[in-house]
Amino acid sequence: MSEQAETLSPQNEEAAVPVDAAQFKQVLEAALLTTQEPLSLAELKKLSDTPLDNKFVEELLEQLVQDYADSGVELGRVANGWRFRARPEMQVWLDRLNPQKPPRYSRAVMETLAIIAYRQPVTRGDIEEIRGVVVSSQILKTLEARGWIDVVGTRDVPGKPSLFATTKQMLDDLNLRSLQELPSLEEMSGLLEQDEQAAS
Amino acid sequence: MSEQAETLSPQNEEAAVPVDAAQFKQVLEAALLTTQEPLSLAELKKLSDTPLDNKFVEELLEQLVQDYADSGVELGRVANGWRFRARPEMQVWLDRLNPQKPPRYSRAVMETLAIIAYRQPVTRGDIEEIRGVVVSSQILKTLEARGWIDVVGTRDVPGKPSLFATTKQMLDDLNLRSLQELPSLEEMSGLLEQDEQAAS
Amino acid sequence: MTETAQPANPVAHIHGEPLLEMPQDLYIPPDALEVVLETFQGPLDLLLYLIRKHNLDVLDIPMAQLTQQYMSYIDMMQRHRLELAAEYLLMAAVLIEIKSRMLLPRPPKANEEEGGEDPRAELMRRLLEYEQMKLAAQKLNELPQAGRDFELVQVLIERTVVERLPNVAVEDLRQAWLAILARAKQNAHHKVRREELSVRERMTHILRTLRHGEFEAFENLFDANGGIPQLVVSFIAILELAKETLVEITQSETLGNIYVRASRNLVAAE
Repeated sequence: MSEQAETLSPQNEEAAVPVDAAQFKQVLEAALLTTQEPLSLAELKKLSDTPLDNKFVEELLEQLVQDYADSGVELGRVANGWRFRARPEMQVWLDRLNPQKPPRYSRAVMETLAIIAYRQPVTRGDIEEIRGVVVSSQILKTLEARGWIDVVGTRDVPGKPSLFATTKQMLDDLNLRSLQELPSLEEMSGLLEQDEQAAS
Repeated sequence: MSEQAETLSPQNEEAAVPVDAAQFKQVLEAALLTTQEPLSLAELKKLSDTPLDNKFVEELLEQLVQDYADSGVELGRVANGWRFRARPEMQVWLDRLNPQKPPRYSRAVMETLAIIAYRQPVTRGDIEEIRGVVVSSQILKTLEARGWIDVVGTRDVPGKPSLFATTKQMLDDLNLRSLQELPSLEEMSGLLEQDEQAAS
Repeated sequence: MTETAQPANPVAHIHGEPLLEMPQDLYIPPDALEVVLETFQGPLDLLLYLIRKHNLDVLDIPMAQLTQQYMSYIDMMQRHRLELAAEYLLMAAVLIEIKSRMLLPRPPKANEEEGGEDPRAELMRRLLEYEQMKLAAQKLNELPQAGRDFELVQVLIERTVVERLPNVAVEDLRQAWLAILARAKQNAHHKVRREELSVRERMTHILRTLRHGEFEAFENLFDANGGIPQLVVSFIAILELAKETLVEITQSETLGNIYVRASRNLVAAE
């Protein structure tokens, strides 16, 4: 990739066979590209028959760093030696090759969100009454951290419980313009009535 | 690594955001260098937001082949797609870093593989008939574990014996694109040629 | 594994000495014979070796000679009590059978189908096919193999762990709500009221507007551009908020301006 290598010669003058710098650079490159773990200078020197000077190897490594300056990967020095890695900005693209399934919210989180969406503003007590179970603060924190619910006030009863409502961001994230675009409750009660009929 | 990329533009002219060829080449390079398995054209195209023409991607791949012409690794096409490998002439040096070599396969394993490769799909009985000896299950297991053969069906005779065929991975591991690239059988009538020579 | 048995190659090495031919009378260490046996992949392989070694014509095999050669190997193996695969003995029987059939005069036209065929044809076909596959195996083995003859490139990719957030679709909300309704129905004492969602949304909107804690003109809480249904919804929302004591509504004089503000404690919570 670079012609500079030819002009270098190993420090060790008494070496019987002078090391062909260009060729040795290829070997270094192949070794570094086929190994995920960093390779120390000592290990890289094992790739040559001739004993090599650290400086000679380091200069070739610096040349490789330059050779890859415009590429999608970069050669760098870490604690244990030298290694190639994909440039961090490539990750967002490379992730497309192995798309992971997105995680899902638990039923408790989804029901809490539904209650807040349809019955807002509601207190934790309201949610608990509707769900029939205790609502952990973790659930509310999850939804608040996501920016989907916030506290819009407190109810004027003993304990002054916080009133939760959904945010505009929740609408944006669900691709809704307003809460009215949520499936209407009438539709659902229709389903419920169907169930009742089926049950009777 | 190469400046040519800038002058290319994707075939798809109506694309809202024109693909920056130089940047996309970096993404291709990073993807191919970080993945041991070959990447198909379809997979590589997933790396772009814009729908891309095969030819556009192939031209960038050819540029990458050129970019690495003088390096210790090479980009090439095999059965499952494109992938980088260290040049085979580097192996003698790279073995110094990793002294344990994978075991060489026995003649029995290689003959079984050859029969499956050239006569596929074949049953174990077919293989035994050609080799004139019992084929141990260990041999087939060895080849299956390597991912070189698999069962592609059963023959419709009593006992429903499994039909074996070679996989694309076998071709990949031998750096081949298709079964046609296997050494041709015509060259392998050693006995006959010898006889003809002896007879004349 | 051991090298293939080539005609020029010794059958085995004993104490470093190449053993080109099986000595007839000398004592052969069983180890050496085992090597011989292991060298061959089976009876076909052994036959091929004999054919090549004695320069026989595979298209016109002298059966007497080949059978004799083969039998002497088998005898030797058996004399040394080496475990001989059944295939070797079966092949011996096949060879003898072919040999005897060749000695018999061919029945004239008695058996049109088989009668004309050379008894060696099947053996010949099998030998040629096996040899082809044997050579193919050698060629395959000569092809560079990943991991053995070349390394695959794999550069590290450091994946910074980006926290992936669950996707929620409207349908998920619907399902969640349906689940609540279904449960509520089971516990009959819970009454889940059906209510206009737009009123609820408007209530939240008004509460947000009043967050500053100051009085807001009543008319400012209405969006004149929203149409009459919107005005009605806003009005009901304010009444609902007042009912739930979430807002205070004041009017200093009859027909004067009406002002609304969030309940004191509601603002304090901010």
